[in-house]
Amino acid sequence: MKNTSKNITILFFGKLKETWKTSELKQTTQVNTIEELYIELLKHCDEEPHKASIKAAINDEFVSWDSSINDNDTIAFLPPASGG
Amino acid sequence: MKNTSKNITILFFGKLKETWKTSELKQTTQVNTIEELYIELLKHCDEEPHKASIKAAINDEFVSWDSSINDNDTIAFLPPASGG
Amino acid sequence: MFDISEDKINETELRKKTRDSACGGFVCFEGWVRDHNQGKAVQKLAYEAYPKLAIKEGNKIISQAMEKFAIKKAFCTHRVGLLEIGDMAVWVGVSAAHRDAAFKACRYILDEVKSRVPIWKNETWTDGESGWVEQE
Amino acid sequence: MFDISEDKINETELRKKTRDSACGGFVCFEGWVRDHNQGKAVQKLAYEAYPKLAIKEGNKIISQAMEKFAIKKAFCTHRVGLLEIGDMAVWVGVSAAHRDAAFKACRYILDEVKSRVPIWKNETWTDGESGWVEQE
Repeated sequence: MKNTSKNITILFFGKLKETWKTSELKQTTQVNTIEELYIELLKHCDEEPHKASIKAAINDEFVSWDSSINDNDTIAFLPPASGG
Repeated sequence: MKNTSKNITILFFGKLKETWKTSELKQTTQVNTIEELYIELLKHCDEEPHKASIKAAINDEFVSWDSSINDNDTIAFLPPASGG
Repeated sequence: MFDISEDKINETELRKKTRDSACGGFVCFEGWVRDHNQGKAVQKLAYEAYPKLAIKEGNKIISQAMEKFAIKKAFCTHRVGLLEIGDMAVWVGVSAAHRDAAFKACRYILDEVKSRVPIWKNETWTDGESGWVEQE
Repeated sequence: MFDISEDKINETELRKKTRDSACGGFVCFEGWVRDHNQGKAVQKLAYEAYPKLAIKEGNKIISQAMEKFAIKKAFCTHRVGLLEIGDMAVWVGVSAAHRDAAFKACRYILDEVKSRVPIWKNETWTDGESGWVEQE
């Protein structure tokens, strides 16, 4: 599968905003899956958040880590919920 | 133990008011215990309410069936609770 | 604290009394007069109590709940007299630091009040008949 | 129905929506901001949500509760933004013909909302420090 360039928006919530020191990133990426994107993002933060506790979403839907990324997607990384 | 005369008030609640067709009786009795009183009262009603389901009280406290009756006591017979 | 009331239950007041800034959780139960019960259409109902003994027994239940569960405050009020459909018959509220104790204590108080407190329900059905209701 | 709210939760309104004259029982949970949490004195806190996903997931939980339990209506609202001590953070209310279903469904909705709905708590302690809170 050919890696094409995609313009995406990445949202961080809760303590992940501190991990990546931002709540929103717009970038162009070559990666194909959420997992690949996450690994790429790890290069830009000092800590390594425990991946098993993080959920990912694409366009306001929870998705699995092997989900494909398309052009113009909004991707979110969510730490464990702590409402209530 | 000598049976002495005692003036008592008897209260009936819930469906027991229908059984004995009254909510309150004042009477003079020779009996010594709640159980004896209950047996005496059964002569004055057509049905025989299931005794195991009835609770007795003397002067606003739950008591056992072998409790003694004293002069001026207020005795109550209570069917199973059905509040809530 | 347990109470019986001939007037409409003031749940706003009860909720205010149960709150506590050290508490994170509050659970309440409200029992309303349903338009049907045990298969019959209910028009109205009346609760009769043995007031002194009801208050004594109700407060014993609240004390037992305070001992059994890590709760801060607990209140229960049961309405007596004539009620209409939709009226509140019983209110139970509990506050606690954590939700688990609050849920368990609220349920405990309600169940014990229903089975132990001398209060009786008399229903009038839409066919005009009425009768004393046995505990379900 | 699940909702998030930037304003104070209007529990009177929610309770009104949850009532139903066919229902005998109503259970509600209110979660308040405590003056302490996990051993620290709390001054205030903020809840952040991922709004669209939170509402979707919250409504999924309500639907699941309606399927699992014999309940009639269920509502849950979670506050977001800055809250003070004693403010209500979450409200869950359920009405049902019988108390057992109402208690179980209320607890279910609360537990699922806490673990699944994308909302996060940020506490400011009385020492001036603040931080994201992990689920207990």
